Amino acid sequence: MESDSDDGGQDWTLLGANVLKRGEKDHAPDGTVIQQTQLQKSREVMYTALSEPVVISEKNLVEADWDSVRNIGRVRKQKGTFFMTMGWSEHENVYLYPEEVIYLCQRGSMRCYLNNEPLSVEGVMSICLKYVSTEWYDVYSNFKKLGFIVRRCELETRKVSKAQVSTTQTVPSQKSGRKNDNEIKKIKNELSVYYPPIITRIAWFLLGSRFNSFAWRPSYIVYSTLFKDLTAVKVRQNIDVAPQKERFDFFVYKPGTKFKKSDPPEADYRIRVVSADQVPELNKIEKELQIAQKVGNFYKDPVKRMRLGYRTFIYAVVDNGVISYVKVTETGAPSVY
Amino acid sequence: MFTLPVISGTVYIYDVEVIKYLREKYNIGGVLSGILPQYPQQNKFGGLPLKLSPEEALYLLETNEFEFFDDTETHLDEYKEKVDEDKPDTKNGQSSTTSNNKVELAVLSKIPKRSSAVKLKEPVNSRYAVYKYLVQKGYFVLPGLRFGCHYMAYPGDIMRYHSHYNVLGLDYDEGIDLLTMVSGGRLATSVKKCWVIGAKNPETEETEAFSIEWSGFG
Amino acid sequence: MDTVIENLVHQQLWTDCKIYNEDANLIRGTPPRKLHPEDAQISSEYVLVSHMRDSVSVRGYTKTFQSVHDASRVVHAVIAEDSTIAYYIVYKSLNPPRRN
Amino acid sequence: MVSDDPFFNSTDSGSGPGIQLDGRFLKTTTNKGYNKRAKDVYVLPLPFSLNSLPALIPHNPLSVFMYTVALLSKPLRFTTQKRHKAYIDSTSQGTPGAFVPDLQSAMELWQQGFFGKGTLSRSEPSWFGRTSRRLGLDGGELTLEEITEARRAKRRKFKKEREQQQLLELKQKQKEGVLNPADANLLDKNEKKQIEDNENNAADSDAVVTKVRKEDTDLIKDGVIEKLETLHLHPCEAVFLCVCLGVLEIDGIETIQQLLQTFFPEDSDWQKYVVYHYFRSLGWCVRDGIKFGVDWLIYKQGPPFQHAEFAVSVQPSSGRPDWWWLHANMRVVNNAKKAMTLVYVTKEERPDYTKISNVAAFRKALSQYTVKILTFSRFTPSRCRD
Repeated sequence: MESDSDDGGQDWTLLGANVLKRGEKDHAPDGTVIQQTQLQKSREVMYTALSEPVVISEKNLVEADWDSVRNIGRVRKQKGTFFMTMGWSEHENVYLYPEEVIYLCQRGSMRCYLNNEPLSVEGVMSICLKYVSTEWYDVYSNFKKLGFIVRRCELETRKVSKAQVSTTQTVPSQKSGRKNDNEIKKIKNELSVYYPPIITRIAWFLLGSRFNSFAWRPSYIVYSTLFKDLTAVKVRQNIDVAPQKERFDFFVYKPGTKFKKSDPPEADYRIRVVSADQVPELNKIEKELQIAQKVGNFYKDPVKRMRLGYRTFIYAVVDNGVISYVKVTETGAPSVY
Repeated sequence: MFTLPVISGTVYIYDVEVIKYLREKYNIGGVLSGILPQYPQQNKFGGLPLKLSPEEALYLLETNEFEFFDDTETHLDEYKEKVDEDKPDTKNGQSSTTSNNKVELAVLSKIPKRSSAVKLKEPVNSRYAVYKYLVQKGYFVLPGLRFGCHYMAYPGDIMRYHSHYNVLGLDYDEGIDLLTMVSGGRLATSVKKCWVIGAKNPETEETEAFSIEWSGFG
Repeated sequence: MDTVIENLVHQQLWTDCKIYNEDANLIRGTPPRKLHPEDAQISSEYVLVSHMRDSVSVRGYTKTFQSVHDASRVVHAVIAEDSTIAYYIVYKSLNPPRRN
Repeated sequence: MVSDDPFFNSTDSGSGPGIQLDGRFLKTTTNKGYNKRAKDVYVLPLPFSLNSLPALIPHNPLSVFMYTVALLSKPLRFTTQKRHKAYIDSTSQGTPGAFVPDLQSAMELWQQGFFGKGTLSRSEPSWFGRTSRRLGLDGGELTLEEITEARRAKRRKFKKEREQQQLLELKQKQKEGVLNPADANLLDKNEKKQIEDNENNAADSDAVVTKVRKEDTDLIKDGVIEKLETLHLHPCEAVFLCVCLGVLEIDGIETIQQLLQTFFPEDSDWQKYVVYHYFRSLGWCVRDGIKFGVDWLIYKQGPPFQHAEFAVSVQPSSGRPDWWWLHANMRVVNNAKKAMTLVYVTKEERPDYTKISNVAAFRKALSQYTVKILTFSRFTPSRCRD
C-alpha cells in the first residue's frame, strides 16, 4: 500500500539490506511472543545503529571556523568534492551557510571550531539553528541526503534573470520559430480576458433583452461558435511586475547535474519552505509564480496542456520534521471545441 | 530526572538511552532528524539527533520526569569560559587535536549547565488534548500532514505496525465542512484506516472522539 | 429526511425506514446486509441526515449519540447539492479499521 | 490498489470505459463497444441543436450549389430549441436546484452534455429499468448500479473464500501443533464467523436482489411501477440551461433576478457558478464533485467517455485552505488519477441581482469575474532524481 512507504515508520531490521524493500508490518499487537521478539529485534538494530560513533579519517576531514560576527562558517582548507557544489568564495576564502555547516558536521565530514575549540555536532546545531529555522534545515538536508545539489537562492540571484530568459529557448520545439510564436499566442489567448467582437456586442446591446439566452444568433452551424458566445469568464492575466525582489529559498539540481558554482545552470526545482498551518494567500502565490519556472507547454491535447500548465514551483511544507513537497502549477483551461 | 537540550524551542535528543526510554516507556518515537553517518545518502533511516514535536515535549514536561535547558546558551557559555582560560591561542588558527589517525566526532558536550527558564514551542491547544488522549491509550503518534490529518495513530511501535487512524484534533464546537469529511473518510477507508475527529469537551474536560468510515454503499 | 428515506428504500433497498427523531434529524431503518463484516447479524440502524451546507462538530456527534443512547454507531447520510447522498458510518470513540 | 478501492465503483470512474469488470459483464460492454455506443448516444455536447448543412460532394456541382445556398441562408433562419420543463421542490428540506419530471426531457438533458442526476441513481436516471428488472417486470441492459453491485458481490465472495482458505491453513497448523495463541484466537473467531455466515446466508448479498419487499409491492399499481424518479438539476446547471442556453423553463420563476435569488443566495454559490460557467463555456463537461470531496469534476467529454481529469475546489480570492485539507484531497483525487485543482474566483461578492434584468446584464455581471487556476500535486524527491 502506498500509504506506508513513506510514513516514517521504518523497520530498522532492513537497514543496510535493500533499503527499497518494504518491511512486513503487522495489523496490531496481539500479545504473541513472535511479535514481541520481532519488535525487540528491530529496536535493537536501531539503537545500535544510532550508538555507533561517527568516525572518519583525519586525512579527509574538512575544518572550518565559525564566524560569530557574520554567523557563517569559514573553511580553513578546501578538501574533497563538497565545495564543487557547496558554499561560496569571497576574498580567497570559502564560506558556508549554517545549514551547510550542520550538514557536513552531522555527516561526519567536517569539524567546526568556535574560538579554536572543536565543537561537537550538538554544539554545532545549537549554534547554527539560531540562524536558520529547523524547517529550513530539514528541507536542505532532506534533498542533500538524496544526492541533490541544493543552493540558497540568494547565491544565484544575479543569475536568475539570465536563466529565466533561457527557459523559453530550451523548449524542445525546434521545428520552426514561427509555430512557436503561434503557440505562445494561443496560450496568451487562454489567459487573456475575453472581449467579444464588436458586432456581437452591438447585437447583444440591441437584441439582448429580446433573446433570452447567450445564444443570440438565429442559428448555429458549428458548436465552436456557440461556445464562443457562451464565453464570459476568463483567466485573470498575470501582472508582470518587473523588479524581481522575490526569490525562492532553494534552487535544487538533480544529482547528475554538471554544476559550476561560478555559472550555475537552470535549476530543476525551485523551492519555498513554508510552515504547515495554512496555504499562502493567492496574492502571495501569485508573487511566487512570477519568478516560477516557465513550462514550455505545446501540447495539442487540451487535457495534457491543462495538466502541464504554464509555470510551476514547489512548496516544502514542514510539519514537525516531516516534510511534504507540493508542486504548484498555474494553468488555464483550453477550449475543448 | 532526565535533562533534555532545547534549541529555539525544539527539543533535540542525542542520547540513545533516552531515546530508548521514551520509546519503550512513553510510546514516544519523535523524528530522527539527523544523518546516519554509515548511510549518508538516503533518507529512509534518520540519524541523531531525535527531534520532539511540541506535543511530545509538552507531554514529557507534564510527567515531571524531564527538565529542559537551553542548549545554545550552554554551548556558548562553555566556549566563552574556555577562551578566557587560554587566550593566546585565539588567532593561531590551528587545531589542538591530537594527531591520531582516526577521530571521533560526535563527542557529547560535558554535563550541561541547567538554565531553568527555557521556552518550548507550544502545540496547538485543541490538538494537544487529542494527542494526549491517543498517547494515553497506548498509541504511537506521528505527524500526519502527508496523509491529510494532524496525527496518525499506530496501535504499537511504528516500526512494526500499520497506522489505524487519521486523526484531526479540533475545538469542541469547531465545524468541519462535510466535503472535508467526504475526502477524509474516503481517503482513510481506501487505505484501510479510520478517519477520526476528536476534541476536548470544555464542560467535562474529557476528550471525545468519533471514528468515521465509508459505509460501502451509496 | 424524506429524500433520504426515499433513497434508502428505493436506491439502497433498505426496509422499515421511518423518522425516529425529527429534531435530531434521525431515521431508523434496516439495511439489506450487514454494515460491518464482524456484525453478528443484520440489525436496525440509525441514520443521521445532513445537508452538504451543514457542518459537523464533535459536540454535534455527541448530541446525536445522546439521542440514540443504546447504539454505538450511526449511519451519517450527507445530501449534496446535486442530490447525491453519501453514506458514512460514525462510531463512538476509536473503532479499529476493517482488516480487509 | 486500484481494484481494491471501494470508491472505484463510483459514478465517475465506474462508468468510464476503463472499468475493470469481471468477464461475464465485460462482454456486454467492452471498452471499444462502450465507446462506440457512447458516441452514438451522446452526440450533442449541449442540449442545443445546430442547423445542419446538406452533404457536400465536391465533384457534384448541384451539391456544391445546394451547400452554398444553405450555408448562406441557414444562419439567418431561426432554429427553435426544445424547451424542457422543470419545477422547484418547495416541500423537500432545502434540496436546491430544479427537478425535471418528464422522462424524455430527463434523458435528453442527460445525453446532451450530461446535465442533472437521477434522484434514485448514481448519475443517469436508470431507476425505472433497474427496479423493473429487479422485480421481474422487464428486461434490458444492465445499468451502472447493477454492474457495480455485481462487482461488490464478487468481492464479498472472494473475501469469504479467502477467509475459508485462511481457516483451512490455521486448521492445518493446529494439526501440526504449531499454532501460536494469536492464531488460535483467530481460528476460534473464524470458526464462529463461518457458522454465523451460514445462518445468515438467506440475507446475504446475492439473495437480496431478487427479494421483493413490502416497499416494492406498494409501488406497483395495475401491474405498472410508479415512476418515482426525476432528474435533479444542480442550481448551477439550472441557471446555465435557463439563462445561457434558454432551453429550460422553471415553474414559478419569471425573471433572471428571481432565479439568481433563489439559486445563488450566498457569495459562495455565485463563485461556484462562475467556475461552472468558465469550464462549460470552453466545452468541458462539469459535474458535482461530492464523491471526491470537491466542488466540481471536470471531464473532457463526459462520464461515459473517460474519467474526470480535474477535481476542482472553488476558492474565494482571499481563500486560505489548510494544508491538511489540501493533502487529504490531493491523495483522494490523485489516487483516482485526477489533478487537484484550486480555482480562485478573483472577486468575492456576488453581483447585485436587482440590477440584472436581462441576459445582457447577466453576461456583463459575469464578465466582471475572472479566475486563477492552480493545480497542486505531491512531489516526491526520491522519485525525481533523474
